[in-house]
Amino acid sequence: MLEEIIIAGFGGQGVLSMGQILCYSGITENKEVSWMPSYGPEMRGGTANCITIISDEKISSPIIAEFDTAIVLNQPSLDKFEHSVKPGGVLLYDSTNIIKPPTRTDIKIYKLEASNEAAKMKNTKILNMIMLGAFLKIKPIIKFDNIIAGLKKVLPERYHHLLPLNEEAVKKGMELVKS
Amino acid sequence: MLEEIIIAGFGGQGVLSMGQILCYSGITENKEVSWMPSYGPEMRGGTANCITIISDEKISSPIIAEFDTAIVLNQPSLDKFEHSVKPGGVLLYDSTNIIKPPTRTDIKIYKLEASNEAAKMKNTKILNMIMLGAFLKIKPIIKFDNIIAGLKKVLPERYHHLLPLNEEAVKKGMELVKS
Amino acid sequence: MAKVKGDVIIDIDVCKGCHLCVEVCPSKTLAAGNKVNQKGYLYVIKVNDECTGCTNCATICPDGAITVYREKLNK
Amino acid sequence: MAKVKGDVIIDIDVCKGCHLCVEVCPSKTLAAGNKVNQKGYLYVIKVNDECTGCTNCATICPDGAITVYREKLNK
Amino acid sequence: MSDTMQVAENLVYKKPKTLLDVAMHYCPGCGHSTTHKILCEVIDELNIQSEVVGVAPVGCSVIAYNYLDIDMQEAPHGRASAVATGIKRVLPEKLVFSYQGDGDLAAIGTGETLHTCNRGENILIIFINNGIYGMTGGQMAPTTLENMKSTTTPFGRDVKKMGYPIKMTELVAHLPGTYYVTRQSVHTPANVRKTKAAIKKGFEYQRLNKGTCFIEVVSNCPSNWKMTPIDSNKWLVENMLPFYPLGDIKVPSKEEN
Amino acid sequence: MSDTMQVAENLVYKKPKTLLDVAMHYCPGCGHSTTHKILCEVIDELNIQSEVVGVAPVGCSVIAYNYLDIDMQEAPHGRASAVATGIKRVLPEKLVFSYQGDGDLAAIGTGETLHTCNRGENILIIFINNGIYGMTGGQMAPTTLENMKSTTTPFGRDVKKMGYPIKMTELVAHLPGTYYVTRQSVHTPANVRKTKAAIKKGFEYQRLNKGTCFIEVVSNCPSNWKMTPIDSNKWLVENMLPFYPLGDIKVPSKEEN
Amino acid sequence: MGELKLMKGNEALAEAAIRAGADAYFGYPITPQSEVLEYLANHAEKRTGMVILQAESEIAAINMIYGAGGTGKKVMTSSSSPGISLMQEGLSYIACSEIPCLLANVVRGGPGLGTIQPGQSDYLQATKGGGHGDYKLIVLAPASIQEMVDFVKLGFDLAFKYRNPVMILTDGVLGQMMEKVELFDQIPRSKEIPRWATVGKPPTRERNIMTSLNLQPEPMEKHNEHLQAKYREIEKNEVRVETIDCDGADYIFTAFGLTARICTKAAQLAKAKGIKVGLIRPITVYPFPYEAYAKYATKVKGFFDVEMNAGQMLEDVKLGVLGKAPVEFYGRMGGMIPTPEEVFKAFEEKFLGGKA
Amino acid sequence: MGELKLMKGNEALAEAAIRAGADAYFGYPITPQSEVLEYLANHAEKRTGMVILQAESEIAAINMIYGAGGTGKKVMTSSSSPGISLMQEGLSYIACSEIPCLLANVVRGGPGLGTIQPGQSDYLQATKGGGHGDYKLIVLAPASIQEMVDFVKLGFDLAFKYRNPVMILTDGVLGQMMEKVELFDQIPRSKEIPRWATVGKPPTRERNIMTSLNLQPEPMEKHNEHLQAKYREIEKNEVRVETIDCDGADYIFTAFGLTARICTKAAQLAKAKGIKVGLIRPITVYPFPYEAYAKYATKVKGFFDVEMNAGQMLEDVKLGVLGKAPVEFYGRMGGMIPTPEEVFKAFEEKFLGGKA
Ligand SMILES: Cc1ncc(C[n+]2csc(CCOP(=O)(O)OP(=O)(O)O)c2C)c(N)n1
Ligand SMILES: Cc1ncc(C[n+]2csc(CCOP(=O)(O)OP(=O)(O)O)c2C)c(N)n1
Ligand code: SF4
Ligand code: SF4
Ligand code: SF4
Ligand code: SF4
Ligand code: SF4
Ligand code: SF4
Ligand SMILES: [Mg+2]
Ligand SMILES: [Mg+2]
Repeated sequence: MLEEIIIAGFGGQGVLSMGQILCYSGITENKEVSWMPSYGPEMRGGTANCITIISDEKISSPIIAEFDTAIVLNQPSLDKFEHSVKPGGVLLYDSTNIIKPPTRTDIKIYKLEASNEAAKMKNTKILNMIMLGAFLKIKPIIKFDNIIAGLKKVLPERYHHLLPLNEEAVKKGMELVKS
Repeated sequence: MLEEIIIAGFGGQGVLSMGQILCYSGITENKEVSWMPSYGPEMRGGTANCITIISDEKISSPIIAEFDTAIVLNQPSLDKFEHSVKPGGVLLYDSTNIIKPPTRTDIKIYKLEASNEAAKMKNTKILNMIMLGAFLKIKPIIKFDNIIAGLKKVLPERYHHLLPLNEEAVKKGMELVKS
Repeated sequence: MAKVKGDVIIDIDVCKGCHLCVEVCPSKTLAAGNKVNQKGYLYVIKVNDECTGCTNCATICPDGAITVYREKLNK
Repeated sequence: MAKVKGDVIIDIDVCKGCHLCVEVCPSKTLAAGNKVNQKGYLYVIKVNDECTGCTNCATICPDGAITVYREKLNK
Repeated sequence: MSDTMQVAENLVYKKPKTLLDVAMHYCPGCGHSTTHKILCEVIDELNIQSEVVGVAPVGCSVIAYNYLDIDMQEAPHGRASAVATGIKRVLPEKLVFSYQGDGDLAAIGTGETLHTCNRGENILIIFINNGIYGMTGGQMAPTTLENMKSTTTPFGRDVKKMGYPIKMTELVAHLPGTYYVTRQSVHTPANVRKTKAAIKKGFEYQRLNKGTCFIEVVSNCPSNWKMTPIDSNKWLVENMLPFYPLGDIKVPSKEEN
Repeated sequence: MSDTMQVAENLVYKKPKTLLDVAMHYCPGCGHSTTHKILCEVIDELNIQSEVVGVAPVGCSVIAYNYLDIDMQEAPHGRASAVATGIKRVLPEKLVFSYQGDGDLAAIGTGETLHTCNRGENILIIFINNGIYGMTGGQMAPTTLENMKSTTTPFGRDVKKMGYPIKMTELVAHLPGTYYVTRQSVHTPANVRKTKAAIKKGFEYQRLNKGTCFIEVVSNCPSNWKMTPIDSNKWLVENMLPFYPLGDIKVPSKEEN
Repeated sequence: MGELKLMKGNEALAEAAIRAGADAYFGYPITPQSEVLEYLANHAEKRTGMVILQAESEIAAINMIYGAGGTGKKVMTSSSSPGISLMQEGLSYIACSEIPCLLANVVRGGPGLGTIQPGQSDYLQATKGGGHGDYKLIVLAPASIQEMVDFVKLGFDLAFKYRNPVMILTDGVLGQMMEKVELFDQIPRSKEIPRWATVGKPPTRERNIMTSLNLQPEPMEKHNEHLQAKYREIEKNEVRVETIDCDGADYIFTAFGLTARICTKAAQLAKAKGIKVGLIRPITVYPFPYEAYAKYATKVKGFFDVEMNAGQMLEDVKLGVLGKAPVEFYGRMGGMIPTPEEVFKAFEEKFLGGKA
Repeated sequence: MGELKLMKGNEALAEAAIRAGADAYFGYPITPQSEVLEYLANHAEKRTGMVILQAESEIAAINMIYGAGGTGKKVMTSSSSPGISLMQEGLSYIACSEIPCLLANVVRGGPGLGTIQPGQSDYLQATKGGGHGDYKLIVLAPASIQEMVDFVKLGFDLAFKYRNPVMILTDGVLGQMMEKVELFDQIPRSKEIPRWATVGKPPTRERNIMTSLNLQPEPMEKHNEHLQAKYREIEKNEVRVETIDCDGADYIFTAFGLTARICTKAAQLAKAKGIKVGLIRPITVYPFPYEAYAKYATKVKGFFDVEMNAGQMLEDVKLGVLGKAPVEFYGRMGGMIPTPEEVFKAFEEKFLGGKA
């Protein structure tokens, strides 16, 4: 198994931690993982992304230009990464604020009203967990339980009371993907 | 004509200016010249020397290890440079404070009681001019008048009243060499 | 004493939603809106017509998002 | 009052002839000599026996060239 | 109502023209933005755009030159006052300022700051003291308060180990080369106006070749203090100002003026 | 007479044993030598040879370690107090001092000096102020007096162009990290004794972890001032001391002691 | 097996320093490596008593290293390009005085203030002499977070073995990315005092002096000869290089650090098209593995050097190949990272006339 | 013909700066080059109004250069090895911001504090990148006091032609020795303001900005590409080399700066014994005259490289020769100067089995 993922959105939408959760979970399953954030003067807003690779074998390059999956949370990221998905790959995006939807026909496109769902669940911060759940439904590369373990690692202790909500969000994401 | 000279003594004995005077005078005669001082933390005593080269042709290396002439004003310098004189070359030294005189037989050795002469002339500072005179007697590579012109350049203005004394010292040096 | 009349224009694209202006307005003319602008900031809106044109808001606004007008008194 | 008796030894090889000691000796025991040492310095010499062992000279001597003795008073 | 009001003759405040029409990258509510704005207002009011050369530091204000419509130079971290000295020495008739953060001016740049002030270089130094390294993500600055947390003092600044918060402004005031030394802030409209007045004086004194003018602006860093802008200003009042009290520290004596 | 006098029990002054038996390269009458000597006397008297680590600067005292029989390190020009900080931090129980010239400490090393003092590093800084760059042949130092000539101020130091003589000692006294700050000299036996006492205090306070002790020694440079040693001391009294007055600048408060 | 963790490169480096029993870290914040100091400030002192000090500048930091290193302690600093430039005088002193110490350069795109994105453009500075005089750092170029950890230990070992500063030459990606690492167990801080250390002179030995000065050139030359002999020794013993699939290869890719991993993937793309490609990855960039290149120079059709700079290692590669095979170069600069795909494409263009 | 004078190298350099119409000098004293500042302090201001400022450190000096150079003025600094190391960060910024300026490194024996005697051991620092990032200085290596003078003028010309810092890489001997020089006539200080200079923005143009930063790597890479293109241009146009008696030579001596003159004399010694010896003297050490070596590589029995260092130019010589002829090296270090006699002897040993 080799899954090369790009996760992108606004800074603050939690895209970096999505990748980290995948990596932590991957380790639990004895997989090789690599997580490479875009870094920069993000302090002051802007977009963020991370390349996340989960693999059964040793990972050569943590830097790649084409992805099996792109998980995209805003318009600029969609514009930037739609064309980086390998033919046959997956593009999963939160459609809430998208005005120019993707146009490719050679990839599988999943569109989620994730922000709206998050709003419904009364916490916009869990948008990323909904997306993650959706991704895992589409590509069940990691077991649900391990994802929750990874979540626990990434979420700072002081937010651990939010674990149940996050877990629910992952499940919601899974539900939202029509299988 | 190519004359390669080393002039050495204690700091303060005026060895550096002897070389400079030769160079200034040389320029007046349209010769090529090169003057290379030993430099270092001389501020605080120690020995000083300069390699002075006067030539009709362009001077290649300002750094040389063997000399046509060595003009030496103290024992450490004698010890150091006696063996740097080319066979057949000239070693001219102030014998006043020398306890181990030179021993080479393949060079021409001139020994001068220059310090004593300077003392007689009531100014120990002109020791170097006496030595210079002696050198010019042995190797008349530069005209006397031009040497005096060179002297004028090297001596700071505020000492120009001492020019006659210095001139006399050069003459004294010339006399001292038995021809 | 008749109140001086003023007015402000908020450049909502420039506003970063820091809400410092809200704090300093003596007439409570400004308030956090509930819409975000292109950059995702909750920009500020005018909520009453009490503005006196005191320029407090514009002075404190870090990003120069506010323009202030004040009616000349002796008109 | 009887004067305290002292004495100094000058290490003439170490002396640099700065003559600071000469200046500070209350009993004028020290003076510039007229001979130079190995390093060419005009070293200092003792010129009388009035030394009281006050250590002024040794204290000021930058190079530690002076050793001072003083007779114990209650001997 | 608005329609009749919003005419040129009623205009009482508008963004200065020297401030370029681009969004500044500063975080919401950051004092850097405010200070940029009033600096531009002064340049507008004194009409000195063509005479000013500015020096930007390495810190959050590293790309100040993207916002100010004047000739500017960058400086390596800490060296803004040396760069400004170089400019001023060859262009003595121009008005030169450096704009520096507290890490820049009071840590790595301490030597340059002190010697520039000591030479009495005829420049204006604007010193933004937010008690933190903003640009690099909230490490301890020389000005970080005692017990204040930062990413490199996670348990609070222990002054015995990490040094005391430095009052650079008081220090340079001791140097004969400085002419006008003051500490201001931009956390209220009144303070903004005072700071602006100080900057204006700074340029005016420079024109008279009076020596170094040094203006500290006690400022906030909502992002690295991890507060809202409004809270950061409250915190500034409660914590920064008691230690860094506002006001003039060295003013020209009467005769001189 | 001498024969009976010169016995051990009558010995009242002799070169300290920590001062090695080699000729120092300093010029005749140079205050560096005197200060080395009394530093060694203090080390002898406190019996701390095995506890002391010294740091030599770049300046005339660059090879101080050739004369002092203690463990020592060199520092790049200006960085002695940073080097000393490094040593002290990993050997907190040892006694660490830096020995620095005015060029070293107050020009290129300004930043290190100030921040070391500000951190209150538990070290002793001995600062030889001779108003000149001795080692390199008499260039202007930050401490060179107004109108004083040097090879780089051939027409005298013009303070408007070249800056003012800096009183580094007063400056560091303003920093909370310094504990004991004093200005002394070695131009008379009485002053030599006072300076020695100050150095002794410096080490004693260090043992008590009191913070930075900073001792300026106003000194001479006969060679570069182009005077005899005796004249240089006169010149020092007439010119240096009025500007750099001797005495304690910061002393431990009563309660603390 | 040691503890397995998912860590950022910078944090892994810091964690490794604690575990290696480092005695002190002195440093100044700079992106993209401030996490080293931050992590240490959080964890080090309470775990091992390690001294952590945020210096007022990189110059102060390197000179604190000079002082602390002179006492025989295990000391370390880290910075990124501009900060490392400021350390060059100090490094020259440290190398000359033979102080063991470890430093990490988490390189960013240069020159000048540049970008905070990754770069490899400090290769020449690190390997040829950023400071003045004839001296050498031992330079290790990790390509994974695992090596970021392992080279801390190796670096300290080499530093003390040769009494020489050792540099870990890494980059912003390796500093910021996360990978799985196996951490070695805590090594206790050493209580041993090397005989040369300045710790206070007991009556039982001569005083110790740390210096790089000699007023006389003759002893200074002698000392230089001693240093050069040491460097020859290091060149003999410490060359480390990884070669993959070079035997029988038609082309050899070469790169150090992160770029080598990108090349590994690019080589896979090549192999997928039936092209026989090997890889030489210098692990020590000083001492440089010239022989690895010489060995294959007559056997391959060409070398393809990929770097995140304008071609800095290229000169060393050419000195290894010595004209016996074509050497082509592909580089990205100023913080740009090449992708495996573009590396492969560039290779095709340079060697295969546009396509494989 | 210009004025003939007997001058010390350092003073000649300073005099040339005044005559070249330099606008400002910022520097900090260090042996063996303090005479530059001293001479200027004495003569410059009253003659041309040139600004002379003793900075508080080399770091301040190079940054004053950064500032003053950004205004389009002719600015200059000088120092010696440790001081130049301190300037590396600033130089990287200056090169990246394309500020024209001139600096002289009067090299002394390193590393560390070293000696104050002459050295050539900053060659790699000067030519390969002492600072971080991909940048280049143009580096001129004078071999006589005449060239110390001429290269000031040339240096300023090149600096402005390419908007690039230029370094005069010389040494303590050339700084301290006296020779006859012909001085060029006073060039008036320029009143021209380059279009890029930061002098206050008039309404008639866009604002000028001097910077080396780009928060985004893409434009930073573009800027790097621009710089690299400029360097290729410089490499095409500005290579300067002196070749003496190389045609028909059996051996070629090679050296830069002072050492080249020592080699000239050594070559005379060789010729006196009937050995045909030529000399290649790189005048620009960056850009390096690789082709001069390539041209003779297949024609001679060997190259003999002599330097006052451990073999720093040697790598460039080898890159020029590319294995086509043996290259041998003789070096002195730490402030020692080779004599012509010993150079010849070393040559005999390396190439002629001990004697000619
Ligand atoms: C030589 C060097 N060291 C460190 C840095 C990293 N750096 C950039 S800005 C900065 C500190 C910024 O803090 P401050 O000066 O207070 O400015 P602020 O961002 O708070 O306005 C540091 C350490 C650098 N760019 N160059
Ligand atoms: C980086 C660097 N810059 C400059 C020098 C040259 N230098 C050596 S000592 C010195 C100044 C010495 O003056 P000071 O510190 O006052 O000591 P003094 O000799 O007067 O005791 C200078 C500039 C150097 N060695 N290194
Ligand atoms: S101008 Fe004054 S009254 Fe009007 S909105 Fe602003 S702060 Fe309020
Ligand atoms: S102060 Fe300015 S930026 Fe802040 S909320 Fe008000 S208008 Fe917006
Ligand atoms: S001890 Fe006192 S009295 Fe004796 S010689 Fe010295 S200074 Fe004079
Ligand atoms: S003070 Fe010391 S060195 Fe000076 S003259 Fe007296 S004995 Fe000699
Ligand atoms: S990080 Fe702090 S100082 Fe920087 S822009 Fe944001 S709030 Fe302002
Ligand atoms: S040069 Fe001056 S400071 Fe240095 S040893 Fe001589 S007198 Fe002392
Ligand atoms: Mg700050
Ligand atoms: Mg001094």
